[in-house]
Amino acid sequence: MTNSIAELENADCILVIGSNTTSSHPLVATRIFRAKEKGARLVIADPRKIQLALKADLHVRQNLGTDVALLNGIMQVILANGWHNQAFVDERTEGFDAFRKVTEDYPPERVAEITGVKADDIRTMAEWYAKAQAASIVYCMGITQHTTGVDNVKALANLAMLTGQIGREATGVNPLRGQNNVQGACDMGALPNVYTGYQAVNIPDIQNKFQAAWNAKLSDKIGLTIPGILSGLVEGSVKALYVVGENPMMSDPDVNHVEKALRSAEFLVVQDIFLTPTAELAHVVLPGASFAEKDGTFSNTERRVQRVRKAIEPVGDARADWEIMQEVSTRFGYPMNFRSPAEIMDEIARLTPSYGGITYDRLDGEGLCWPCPNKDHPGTKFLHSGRFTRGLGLFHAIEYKPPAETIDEEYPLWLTTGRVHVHYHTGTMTRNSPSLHAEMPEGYLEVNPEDARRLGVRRGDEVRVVSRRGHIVVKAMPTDRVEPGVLFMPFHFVESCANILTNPAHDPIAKIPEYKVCAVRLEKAA
Amino acid sequence: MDYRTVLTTCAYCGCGCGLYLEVLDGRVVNTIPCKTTPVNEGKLCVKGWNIHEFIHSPNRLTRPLIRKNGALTEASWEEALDYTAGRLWEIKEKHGSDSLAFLASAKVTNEENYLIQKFARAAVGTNNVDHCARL
Amino acid sequence: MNEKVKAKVKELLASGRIKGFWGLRTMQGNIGPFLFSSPDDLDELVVGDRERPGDTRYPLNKLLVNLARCYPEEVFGVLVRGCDERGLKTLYSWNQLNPEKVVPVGIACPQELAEACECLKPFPDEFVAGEKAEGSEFVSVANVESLSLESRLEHWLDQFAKCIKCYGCRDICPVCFCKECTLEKDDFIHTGDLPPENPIFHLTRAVHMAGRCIDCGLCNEACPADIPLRTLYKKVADIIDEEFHYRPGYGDPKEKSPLNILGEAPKH
Amino acid sequence: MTTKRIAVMKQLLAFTGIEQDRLQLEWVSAAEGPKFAQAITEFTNLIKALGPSRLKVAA
Repeated sequence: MTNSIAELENADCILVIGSNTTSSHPLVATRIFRAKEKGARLVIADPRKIQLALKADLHVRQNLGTDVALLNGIMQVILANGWHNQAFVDERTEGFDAFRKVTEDYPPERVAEITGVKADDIRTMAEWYAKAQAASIVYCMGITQHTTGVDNVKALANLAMLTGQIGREATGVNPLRGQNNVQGACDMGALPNVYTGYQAVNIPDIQNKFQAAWNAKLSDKIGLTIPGILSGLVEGSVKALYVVGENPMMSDPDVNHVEKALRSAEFLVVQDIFLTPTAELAHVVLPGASFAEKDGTFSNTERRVQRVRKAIEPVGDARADWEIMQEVSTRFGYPMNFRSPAEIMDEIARLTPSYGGITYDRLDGEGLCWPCPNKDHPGTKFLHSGRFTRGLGLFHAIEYKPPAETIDEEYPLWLTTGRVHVHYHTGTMTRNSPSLHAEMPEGYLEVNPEDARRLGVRRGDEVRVVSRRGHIVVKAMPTDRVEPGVLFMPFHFVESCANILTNPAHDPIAKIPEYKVCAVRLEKAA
Repeated sequence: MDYRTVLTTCAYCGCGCGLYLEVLDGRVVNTIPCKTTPVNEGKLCVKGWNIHEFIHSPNRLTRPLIRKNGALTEASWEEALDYTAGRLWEIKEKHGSDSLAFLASAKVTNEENYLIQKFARAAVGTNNVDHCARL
Repeated sequence: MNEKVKAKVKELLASGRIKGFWGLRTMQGNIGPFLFSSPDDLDELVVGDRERPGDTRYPLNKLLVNLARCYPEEVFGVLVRGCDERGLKTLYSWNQLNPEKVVPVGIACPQELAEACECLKPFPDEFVAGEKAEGSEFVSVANVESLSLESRLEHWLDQFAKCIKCYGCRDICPVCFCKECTLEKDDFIHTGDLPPENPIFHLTRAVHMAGRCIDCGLCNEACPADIPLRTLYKKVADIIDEEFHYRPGYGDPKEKSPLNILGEAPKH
Repeated sequence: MTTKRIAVMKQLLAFTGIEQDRLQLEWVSAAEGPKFAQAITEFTNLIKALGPSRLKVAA
């Protein structure tokens, strides 16, 4: 997030796009409710009638995968009416002319045809957002999990820059990170192209710094992302895979392909707290410790580094993951001898400018939001005040592109996927939690009552959902939360695994798969 | 009787809510939202309120497993660690550093992610490190 | 205020009268519940006034009940405000706690907090610190009653629509001790829906608060959607008082809730 | 006990904006067919007079 969670309640216009906030980030929804209570205008752009839509001043239901068109349409209206912030554009940004040229091709009437959103609603969204004192954009995987994920995010950045709704309190472009420490994993360099703090592996000065610190020869060749690793396994160029606390057998698109890849591995190590479907395929399974059994830190979606504290000893013979990693490394011939996670954080701080001032003794109380470059720095509540990371903010001229897979005669329905309030990701933790399991013991498929009637399907009937990748059987739930022609299902349930159906086509830059759109057909199960 | 309250950070979504785990005689028995942590100010969602429940699940992995004759079989840490390090070393020697790949995790701590990528980069010599940021 | 409580607790612990004391403690820069078992730990004991009086209260009674179930022979001390004492008395009357095993250490809330809480009795019968403040009327209830029937429905439906079904109102509640909970029963309230069936979920909980709610307001503070639950339950308490002349926690703990015993018929 | 609960419930309904007449309690034995019929008829007439619930309209 460019801004902090608490600031949201002071916004006077909030645009929530592609985030089912009350289910996936409930404590962010708290701030949105408060903003609304204080009189903010709440605009929801989501194909589904999510809970927040009940409180919205305006809810638009764009067709799946048409976000760029919708956002371009909003910006066209803003430009046509002169509601943009010319001073901000002049002082803080570049690339405006090319962006403007492309955006002019998206008048509301044309956008209405692409997106299914009424032209008047597009005008209203434009006016409310642009004219607000402090407008905030909140988005999540509904924006990013598309073949145009990067384009979608850039379009949101364009909108914020065009109106100067960034770099101030209660404004900004605020992605909600899905997992407790996905921000931290990125910050820590668990990415193929960067070390900690987004320091590129192929910049010689940085490579040298890490070589000296780690006393090792480092590669400057950018590594493989998950899709690259999986195809490398199938092709045979990748022989061994070490997986820590992930479950690609459920979380990745086209699970049948993932299974083939993992079965191709000459050596598969899985370190986890449960025997996940991924672990079942491993050659070695190492029992890690849960968050309650070790010390450490997590970095939340607002870049806040907070302490995790050991409450109990690891269950059975399980061990803390940092201890396991050290043992493996030492036996591999590269000794690691940290005595505690606090010592590891000290090394991180030495090598990572944005974490430079972070030590465990400073993390009591509220934690610290990075960037926190030195021991006296109080941390950073919102980014881009006065200056963007790259200097001037860069406008991108972005054309709308349809999703990779569209409906046809054989697969006439759209399917989108997401989370529910009581479950989390692949269900490894929540489905082992009796209270949560009881609240929702099995998966379901949301189908519009009109479509359900046509198929003769009633609540609780089993239906078969078929895509080009495979098929699953799941119980139907007729509801107007989805529009006719659109289906939704949560992806937490292994027995009705949504990712058997989803399309692995991914964004060319971010490599993020298009979980949010694929084409399917629906049949009544025997 | 050994009772403690331990302040920690929720391990579900990216909000990062502060909560107290109630520990009684070595077991985590309950969760209480922390009133003074900045994100949640004494509130939690249904997942947070029940986060203690999976910790002592009977389905937890409690011993290392090694595949022997096709089946995952319990093994000692010594055996499992030596075997893991040994096989990774063999594959690196035979096929080169880039024949190994690592999936770090959005579920484990910063310090653990740091060690995973450090191991991949410094010990193995590959940048084939990723995690499910996109999922 | 802290010092007087510390002195009292120190005496109780030193004398061996109690096994431990349920209070609040500053730990790692935050304030949380803590079971004090040694007089040496008391330096960081606080009563829960961080920035404003009473802004960091926790359901200490509830923690006490859970621990007492595992260690029924032990005697524990507990920090109580007026509401907490009502909680203890209610728990005694429902046989959830044995009064002989509990030593309350009372504090009186200041006027500011009494008014913010609209608390009828912002002090326990006995207290070691603070001064008796005036009780305060239920203004929030009167505000809702001043609305037309139509506006009331609109108001509550609008509030309940924000519910994210965290069950926090129940989980934090010192007098919610049932082993099975109607709120979780699919036959009554369809599970898995968000928001939960409106207004059934919240009306069901309100009915179950009748004769039990001691008006501590912790539910309100725990609600991620800022639903004014306390106002709803205050009204329920008023109804019970009017019909049966009973307010949970105000009288003798031997007196049972009218919804716990057959007793006399309601007035209306 | 039911009498008590109904008394509480009626007032709670009023507080939350629902006409309390929509909730009625009658004691009818299995042997009192005509009384049952009469009670139901009266209740139905009462509900009809109140019109559709705004709860239904809101949903």
